[in-house]
Amino acid sequence: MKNKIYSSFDQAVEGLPDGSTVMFPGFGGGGLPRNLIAALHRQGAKDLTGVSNNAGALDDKVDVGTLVEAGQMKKMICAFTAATHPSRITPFVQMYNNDEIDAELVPQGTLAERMRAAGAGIGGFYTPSSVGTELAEGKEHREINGRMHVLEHPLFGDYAFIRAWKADTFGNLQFRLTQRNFNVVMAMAATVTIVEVENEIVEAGELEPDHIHVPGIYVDRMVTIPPDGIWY
Amino acid sequence: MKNKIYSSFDQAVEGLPDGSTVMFPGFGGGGLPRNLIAALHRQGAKDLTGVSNNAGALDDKVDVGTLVEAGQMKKMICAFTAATHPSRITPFVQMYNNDEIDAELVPQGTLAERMRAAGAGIGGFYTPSSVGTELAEGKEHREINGRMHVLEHPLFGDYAFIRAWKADTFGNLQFRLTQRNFNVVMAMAATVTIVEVENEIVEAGELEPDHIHVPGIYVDRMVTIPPDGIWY
Amino acid sequence: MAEKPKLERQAMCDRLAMEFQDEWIVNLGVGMPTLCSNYVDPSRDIITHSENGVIGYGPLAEEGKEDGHLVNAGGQFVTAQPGMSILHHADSFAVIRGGMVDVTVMGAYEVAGNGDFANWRIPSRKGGGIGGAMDLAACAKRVFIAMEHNTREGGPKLLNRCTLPITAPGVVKLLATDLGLFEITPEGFVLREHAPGWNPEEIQELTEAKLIIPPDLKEFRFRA
Amino acid sequence: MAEKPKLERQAMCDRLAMEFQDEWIVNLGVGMPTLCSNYVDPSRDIITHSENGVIGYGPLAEEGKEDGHLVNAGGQFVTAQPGMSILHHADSFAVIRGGMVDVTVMGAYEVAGNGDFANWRIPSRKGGGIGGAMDLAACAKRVFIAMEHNTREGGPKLLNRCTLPITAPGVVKLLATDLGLFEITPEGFVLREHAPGWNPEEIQELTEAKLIIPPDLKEFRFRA
Repeated sequence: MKNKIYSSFDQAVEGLPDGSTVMFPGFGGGGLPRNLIAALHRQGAKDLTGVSNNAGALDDKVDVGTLVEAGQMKKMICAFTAATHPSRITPFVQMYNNDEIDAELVPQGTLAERMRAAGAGIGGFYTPSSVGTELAEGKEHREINGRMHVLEHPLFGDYAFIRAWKADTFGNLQFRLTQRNFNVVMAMAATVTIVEVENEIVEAGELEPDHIHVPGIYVDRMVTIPPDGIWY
Repeated sequence: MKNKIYSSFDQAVEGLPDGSTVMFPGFGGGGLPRNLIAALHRQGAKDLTGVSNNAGALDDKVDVGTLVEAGQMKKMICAFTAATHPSRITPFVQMYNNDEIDAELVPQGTLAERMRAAGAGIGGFYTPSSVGTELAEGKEHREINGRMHVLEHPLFGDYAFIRAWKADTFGNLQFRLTQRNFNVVMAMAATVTIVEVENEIVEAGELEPDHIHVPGIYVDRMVTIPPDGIWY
Repeated sequence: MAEKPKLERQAMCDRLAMEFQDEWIVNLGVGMPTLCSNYVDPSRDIITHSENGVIGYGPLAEEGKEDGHLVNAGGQFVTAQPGMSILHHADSFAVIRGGMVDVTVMGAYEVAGNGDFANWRIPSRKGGGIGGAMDLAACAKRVFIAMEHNTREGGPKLLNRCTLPITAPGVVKLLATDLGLFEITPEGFVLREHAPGWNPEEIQELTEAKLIIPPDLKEFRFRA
Repeated sequence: MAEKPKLERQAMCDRLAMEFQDEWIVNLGVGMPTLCSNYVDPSRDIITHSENGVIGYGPLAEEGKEDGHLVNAGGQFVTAQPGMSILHHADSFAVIRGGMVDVTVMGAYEVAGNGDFANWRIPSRKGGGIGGAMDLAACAKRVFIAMEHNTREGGPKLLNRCTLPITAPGVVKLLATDLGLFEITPEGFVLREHAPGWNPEEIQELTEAKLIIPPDLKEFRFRA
């Protein structure tokens, strides 16, 4: 079996080229690959396109916002691009207001489904979400069974950074509760999937085949979070 | 909590109207709801449209072929409509050759994805499967990223008959190994989902939230298979 | 008149929650609507759904008892409840787009008499925050809104037509503000219940859209 | 000539299996191709995929040790193997359409020099049996075919153009018949290896399409 276990986060993100599209899961802090993000911050790749629910800086720990603030991101594709509150001006919002970073705003369900489509080899799909709004402007419309839909396209990543609960040596992953969020579709949509794991990686065969959320065929590199890693 | 537990298969299929579209999972015998099919045979609904990987009669036990042979089916939507071997003339093949039953032949992956689309509120999707073949004739084509795709439509069911390994009183379901097959997407695609369960139905809370394959919101009626039920 | 007491946010959310029916799958948006979860009639059998992939979660976690792996769509720590199940994000929005959600309760900047509403973008600010609101608004069976009746500056928020970019067209069915409960019908806003001490004329004065005042207008119902 | 021994089915499948590379995800079609699983070089690290939703299953189950819940796409009982995982049918075809399958091995009625092949429908019979073949043929990285060189009546099956309705256009890369191993190139069929005792002219005689005979033509390789 191919060895997918890397000894450090730095090693796991080595060689990630400038200009890559990187997918970052996480929702409310759970399932957010903070250690890999910190490693990418140290690694210094630039001109990245980030795919994420939001542009980060939601707490005082490392998140996508760290990469934004460091100027490593050229564009964010996410479901939140404005300050959630006028007083809450993140580095992203500041840079976005100054046209120093690009952004594409996508409804959250469409964002998730576009990644699922990329992973599932679907060339495009019709959704009723966003019809009649500013975000549907310029998109191809089609009435299906009396209801208007817009055409949406698959969203591929070069890399997905994943945060899992358990993993085995083959790369099979399990998530715990709402930690799962975007992790599954991002692992499917990206060419290279790198995982930080909250528990020791077990031998193949120790996880129940029925309870695996991401099959190991989607996983390329894994690192167990060490005691001095970033936990939550 | 609404009581979804029915005391018999006959009670569970009571009132299923003539002309309904009924989805039948199962692949290689696993996940095939034989008890519910037997009950529908006794119930006698007619002019049904069946959605299934094949048209049944694959062994000497009750399966979709039983309903076909009894004349309850007006149409089958499936991935196999011919005899797998010239010597293997099932009742379906005979009736189909005599134009006594309709059929729509769908590639297996497209069949599964069409049901997922129905459940997921997707109005249609583009797939490269079947492009350049007889089955793509008359379908809308579109080149996406240099590759030709065909447009496929969601496939809804009025009823799904499901065979599960475990269930709780809320209707959460678990499947064992390849028993899972079409069960999940059929439960999503159908208006009314009826389940036969291989184990005693446990209290809500006894199944791990992370290990549920079909959330109870998709499930309407359940029956535990009794000792004298049809097991495999 | 500015001194006259208006309805508390909790009362507004309680009132919307009273409309929830047995077996309803309910999605509560970030902010005020999550207050609805503080009052759900215990005789009602409500199923919670949060777009980050959890069905059937329980009340907010007590301080010190939070589980870092269990949050709602607002990022608040919630509790597990028997029968809870987890989906990944795409499957969670499959539930939403598939029409399984009976009601979504959201906040808004503006609501119009044609059922349009706006809650994601202020033109003076660049970008916006959509989250799952567009998917929910387009696909839930019912959209309920909880919001203040007027802007901080006293401007109207119940409008003839939205001035801000809308979240979805023609979907709002019921609206609770700090001045009353409003149904949106093909004819426009109907004032169903008025805040105590407020008469329809006073409410109309603070409203751009023409309110329909039905003969059976009632006083606002509070939690029992 | 009809008496001259041809290759056994197992040898044909062994030969195709020799081409499998480390880490390849391999999908073996119903019928002859499943014989490939009888010979996989143990030094090779192959990952099996079956379209009914199982990744990383092991060899066929011994009689009496079958697990009724674990079958491959041919409905045969297979065994669990460490690292195995299960997907539902739509997610299993997501693996296929997503381009994760490195090779699919199928049977066929006809293969053409342009890479087309036909394996699902005979016009004299109504309907057909597609199963997952169209999805696999369109989306796997490579399509290998194992089939007899000629029909029972002695007719050709390696054709200039398929006469039967095709399964996918232009996808076949490698073909093993009972007379040899054929690569399909932009120029057409290249005879790479001939069955022992058969020379290229004899094989050409039983073939409709013009075969390209390369200078490095070899004898068919058997399992070590």
